[in-house]
Amino acid sequence: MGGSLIPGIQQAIMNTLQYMLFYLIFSLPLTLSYRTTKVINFAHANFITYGAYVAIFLHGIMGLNIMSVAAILAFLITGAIAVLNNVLVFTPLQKRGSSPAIIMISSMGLWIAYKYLLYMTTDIAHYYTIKNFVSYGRITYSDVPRGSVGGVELSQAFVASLITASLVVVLLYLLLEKTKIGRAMRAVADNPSLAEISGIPKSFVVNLTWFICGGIAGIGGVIWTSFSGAITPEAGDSMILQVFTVGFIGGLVSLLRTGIGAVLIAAIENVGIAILNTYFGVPVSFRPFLTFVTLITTLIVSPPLGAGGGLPYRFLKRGSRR
Amino acid sequence: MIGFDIVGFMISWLTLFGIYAILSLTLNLESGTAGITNFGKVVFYGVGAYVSATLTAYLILMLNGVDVSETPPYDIEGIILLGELGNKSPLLNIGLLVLSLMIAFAVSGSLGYLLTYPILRVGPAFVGFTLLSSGELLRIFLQHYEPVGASKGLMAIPTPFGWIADSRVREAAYLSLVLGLLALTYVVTHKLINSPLGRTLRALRDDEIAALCLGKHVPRIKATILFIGSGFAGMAGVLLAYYLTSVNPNMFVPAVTFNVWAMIILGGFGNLKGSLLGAAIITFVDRVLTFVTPQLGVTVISPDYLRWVIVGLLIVIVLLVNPKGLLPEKPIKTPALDVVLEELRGESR
Amino acid sequence: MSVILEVRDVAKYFGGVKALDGVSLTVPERGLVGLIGPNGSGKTTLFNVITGFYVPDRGSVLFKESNDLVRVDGLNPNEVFKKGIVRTFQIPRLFSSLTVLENLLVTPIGQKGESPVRALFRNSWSTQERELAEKAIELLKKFNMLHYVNSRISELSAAHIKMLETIRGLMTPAKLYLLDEPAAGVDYMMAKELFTYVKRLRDEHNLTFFIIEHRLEILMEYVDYVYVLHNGKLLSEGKPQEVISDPKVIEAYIGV
Amino acid sequence: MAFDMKTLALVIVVLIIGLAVGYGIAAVTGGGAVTTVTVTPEKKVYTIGFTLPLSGELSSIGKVWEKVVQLAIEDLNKEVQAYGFNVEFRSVILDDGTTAERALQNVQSFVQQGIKVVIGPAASAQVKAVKSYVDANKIVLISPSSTAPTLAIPNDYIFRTVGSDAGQAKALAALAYQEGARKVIVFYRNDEYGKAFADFFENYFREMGGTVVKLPYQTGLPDYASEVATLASKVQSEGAEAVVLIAFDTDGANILSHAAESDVLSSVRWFISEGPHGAKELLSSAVGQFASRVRLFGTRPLFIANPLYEDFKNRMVQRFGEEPGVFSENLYDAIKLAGWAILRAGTYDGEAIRAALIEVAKTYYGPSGWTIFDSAGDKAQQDYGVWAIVPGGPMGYQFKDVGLYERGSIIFLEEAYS
Repeated sequence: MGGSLIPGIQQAIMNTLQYMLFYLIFSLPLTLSYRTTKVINFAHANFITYGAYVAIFLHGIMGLNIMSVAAILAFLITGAIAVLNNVLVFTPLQKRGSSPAIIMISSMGLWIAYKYLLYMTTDIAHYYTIKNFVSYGRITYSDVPRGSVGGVELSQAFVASLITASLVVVLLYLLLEKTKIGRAMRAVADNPSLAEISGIPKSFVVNLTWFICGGIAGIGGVIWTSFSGAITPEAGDSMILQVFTVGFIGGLVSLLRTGIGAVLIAAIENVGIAILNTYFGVPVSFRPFLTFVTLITTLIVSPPLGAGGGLPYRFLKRGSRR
Repeated sequence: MIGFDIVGFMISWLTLFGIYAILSLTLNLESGTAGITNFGKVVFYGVGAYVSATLTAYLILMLNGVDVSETPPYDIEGIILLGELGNKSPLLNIGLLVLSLMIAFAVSGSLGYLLTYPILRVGPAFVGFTLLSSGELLRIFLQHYEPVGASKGLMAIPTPFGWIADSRVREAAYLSLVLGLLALTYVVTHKLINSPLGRTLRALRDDEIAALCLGKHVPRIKATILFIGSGFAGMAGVLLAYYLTSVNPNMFVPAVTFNVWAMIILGGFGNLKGSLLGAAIITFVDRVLTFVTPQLGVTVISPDYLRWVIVGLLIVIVLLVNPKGLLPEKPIKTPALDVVLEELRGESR
Repeated sequence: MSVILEVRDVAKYFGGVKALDGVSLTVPERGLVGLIGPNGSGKTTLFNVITGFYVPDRGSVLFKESNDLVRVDGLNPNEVFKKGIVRTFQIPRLFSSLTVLENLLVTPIGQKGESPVRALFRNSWSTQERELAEKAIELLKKFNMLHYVNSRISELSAAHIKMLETIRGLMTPAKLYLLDEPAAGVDYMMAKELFTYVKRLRDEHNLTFFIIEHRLEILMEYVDYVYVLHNGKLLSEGKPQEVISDPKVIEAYIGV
Repeated sequence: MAFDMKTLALVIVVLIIGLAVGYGIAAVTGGGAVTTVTVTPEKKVYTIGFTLPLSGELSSIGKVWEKVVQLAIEDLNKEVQAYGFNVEFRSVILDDGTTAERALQNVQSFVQQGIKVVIGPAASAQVKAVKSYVDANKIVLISPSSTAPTLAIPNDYIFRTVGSDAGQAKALAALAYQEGARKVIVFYRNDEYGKAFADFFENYFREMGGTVVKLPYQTGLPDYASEVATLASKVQSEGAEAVVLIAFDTDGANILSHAAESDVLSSVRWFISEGPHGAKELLSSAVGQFASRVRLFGTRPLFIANPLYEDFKNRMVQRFGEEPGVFSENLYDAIKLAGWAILRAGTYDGEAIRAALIEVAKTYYGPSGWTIFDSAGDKAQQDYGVWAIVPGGPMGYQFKDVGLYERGSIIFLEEAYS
């Protein structure tokens, strides 16, 4: 029985950690952007995928395999895209006083457009290079060390995502807690109108937030190329449900709860399914199912009220008499 | 040798238009009027399709004395049997159509009713996402559930008019069925919107908290609307299943929902005729593209990608430039307006 | 005069913050009662508890129903409304995509046409609809807003919006009004006009008013009793003049 | 009932627009044909419709297929003209995005332009969706890649130029057993292809006396790391000697590159279906080394040492700089068969062509070998080759056919891994 109660538990735990790091890198910016701008941004998926494809095109067309370069480039590009979305779509809509629902729908439109724009790009790239960009193999980078702690092999992806995730967490903390602009961000998040009064350039704060959030997700995408065995233009989309679920567990407000969500989902998807499979013979193919079940349960048990402008309605009426 | 069968074209296009129009009308009732951002339309569509497929396949076999535990309809023997037994009695086929329409309505509707529970208190932004992911939930479930063929899906589903020999007549008959149900959907949604209920729905859309403070039982109203909308979506699913005579889990992907969204946004949020128009335009363009793209020869970029980019941008641009869509929302028509008119006439006199 | 609303020792905490800490007060029938206090003293929280937005952590809210007091705390807002408690908001919440008439017609509860089945059969609700429309027109006439009947909310002045939000409740058998800063964002003359209307409503429709207001100079002219909240506790109460001259109150207001 | 009238009006308007544009299209398509006729007055033009997965799940093979169609049509025209037929075959290629609904729309459009022979669609689910329409309108439809056993239906209008998975499952079972595996874990995509294949494999491998543990995985995931982890734990807990992977290209590559990092999975044998064959992602050094470490073998439908296939492969490379992907040769032969069937039928009529196709297929031998159909209209004769990943080629590693399946056993033609 491979020594332990759940055979191969070590690997499962390694994967849990790996996924946790990815979910942190993908979900923290999502939460931050929602908190500051109140936009549920489906196009978040594009940030991830575009980040990955920056690295892929660099590798596939120019033969460049330096992650740091790809990461910086991805940060700038996806960040720029995020700002562009905000300036061209979200801000005008908000100015007109469109409802959050409408803005979400617009982000859905952007999501579709960007996704197939990328497909078109891969077609063109394929035409000139006769390489298959629609399904691209893992990239081995020259500038990322492979670690080894206590006999456990640490892949490039793990090292890279560990460094990035810790950087993101620390820098976000410093930014939000210690700097003036960070406090401005929180002010905008907590009370936009008040922030306006207290003379903080709101539009700048919002754009900066978008830039950072888009950029971080993009870097995550780059790291993804060193982890996933085959990257497709769907990579971000097929992950977005998990990423959002992680965010929802945090109610899309608290960065800390988002972190908890990352751990929870990662654990469910790796250790959880391993246990279910070993002891209850649940097929592995139920893994995504578990994630969605978690989402629905979260919404029923602890609905992220407030965040979505929820309804003050109680199905179970405590305290009511006769 | 190349002629063009205009009648065949119209039939095939209008059939698809009818199915999508039912979806867009009901989505417009839910999202355009009541403000429930339903990104999970495909769930109820899919459930309807599977209900009719399963019901028809199994009942046809059973009523012909086949032991479905021996030869289930999703195995090759069952499929061949379905082909042979499928179109023996017109009455049975029609009966099965009616039955699956009713059951599909009930099942999809109830599912919609239940799904409102988790999403009710979490505000519009979360609703869309939850319904979206419940679509994926359904797909994975279907891929594992053996009685409905699991990942194989079901095929060779006997169609209501399969007994009509001439294919053209059969297609026409089916088209009239589709358009009939479309008309029903239109009348119902139209009456619902132009009534005190419709007014309350718009109030909900504008400010559901205020509506709650005015004594409106917001949860019940939302659930009811999702029941009706999903019920009709289920019927659309039935039509699809009989049209393709096969169902497969991978038919019901989120892209279907987005297509319908594009239709109602293009046509006009809250305007039913707009939804018809939107559905007509998009399905029509899709059909026409199948004739035009070959003229381009082998292209670097697949035209399908271009088509989706345009759909995506269309959603954004319409919302930015003309949020009302092609046909803007009309004021609700109730007798109250007449009263006001009389009153004002009285004033002026 | 009998009591229509009684708040018994109500407390509401948000985490550590004591928004309300044991507040008890009564509102007499046909009264015009003011509720004042510095920012963050818990006025709106109290309204939220009364109207069912929050469940109080302690205490109870009672409301007069056929000559005896009934608990209404813990009910959902829509049920509270059905009991006859109408509430207006600091920032008025009217339905922006509906006309003035429709905003009035939405209000009545138990409309036949609101059941999805009946809605399909016009005749089953058209008569009731006509009656409601006539009622709405009567109201608009009374407060001479008839010429706005078909205009959208965006075309109304701030004062008219506030007035409409108040009139809206008259479409139903309302008993008690909770007005949250009716005079906010309205110029002095208009504000006075509003309060005159309120008085009129009280007298003509036998209504009771419980009013949060910051602009004391206006409030004090009209109300016949005032409660003062401070840090979630009742600081003082009494006739306007007494309260105004109460040193505790002055201190609280200056202190802020 | 004013609104009813309005709806009616709207519908009518839409109808009119439809008719107008419809005729416009008719003019366009018709025009296309007419021009060619004017070039060479008496030449007869036959059009074959293609519905290919140029986008969507199978787009990576669809792109290659588009080129195969070009090549095949050219060859066909040269050939028939060499035989003195004064005819020209033209292709109308449509993208179906690997979806059932679009596939049906495409076939309908073909029918409405009077096209009687359609090649494609790729996926079995799509073929099922178009089946009833095709049968009703007497259209000959040839799918080069649908292998679902549920479509083996006698005397319909659906033909398939690819052997059913049953045959290959047998070959793969023989391969695994012959290589000494007695207990295997079948790790398969949870879709119709994977499930059917896994079931067949289970049956045959049991008959041979082996034991099988089945482990499905969900398709279309961003990554399969945790699935592979579970696979590893299963291998340990079950004490299996080999993994049988039944996958497509993307997921197969993904799984293998994760497996390469697992010690457990590097210590058991690996046997693979035809899906991942040809996927460039497999030619990375990591996977290549893994392949030689676990002595990875795969099976695929192939008439081994078939000169026509070698020739076809080389011509693809020199013409488009691209190797033919999975089922390319089956597509090529489908086109050739269709062409000759039309000529044999004499008239451009579905029923006649169907009859002719069956006859033509009996005597045709192409890159995919003998194409004779069985009673269900599927490829009756199918040999299977064994492929491996060996050093060499531009990317450092390359696919190589190293053996063949002959009367229930595998014969290795060369030593793949030293």
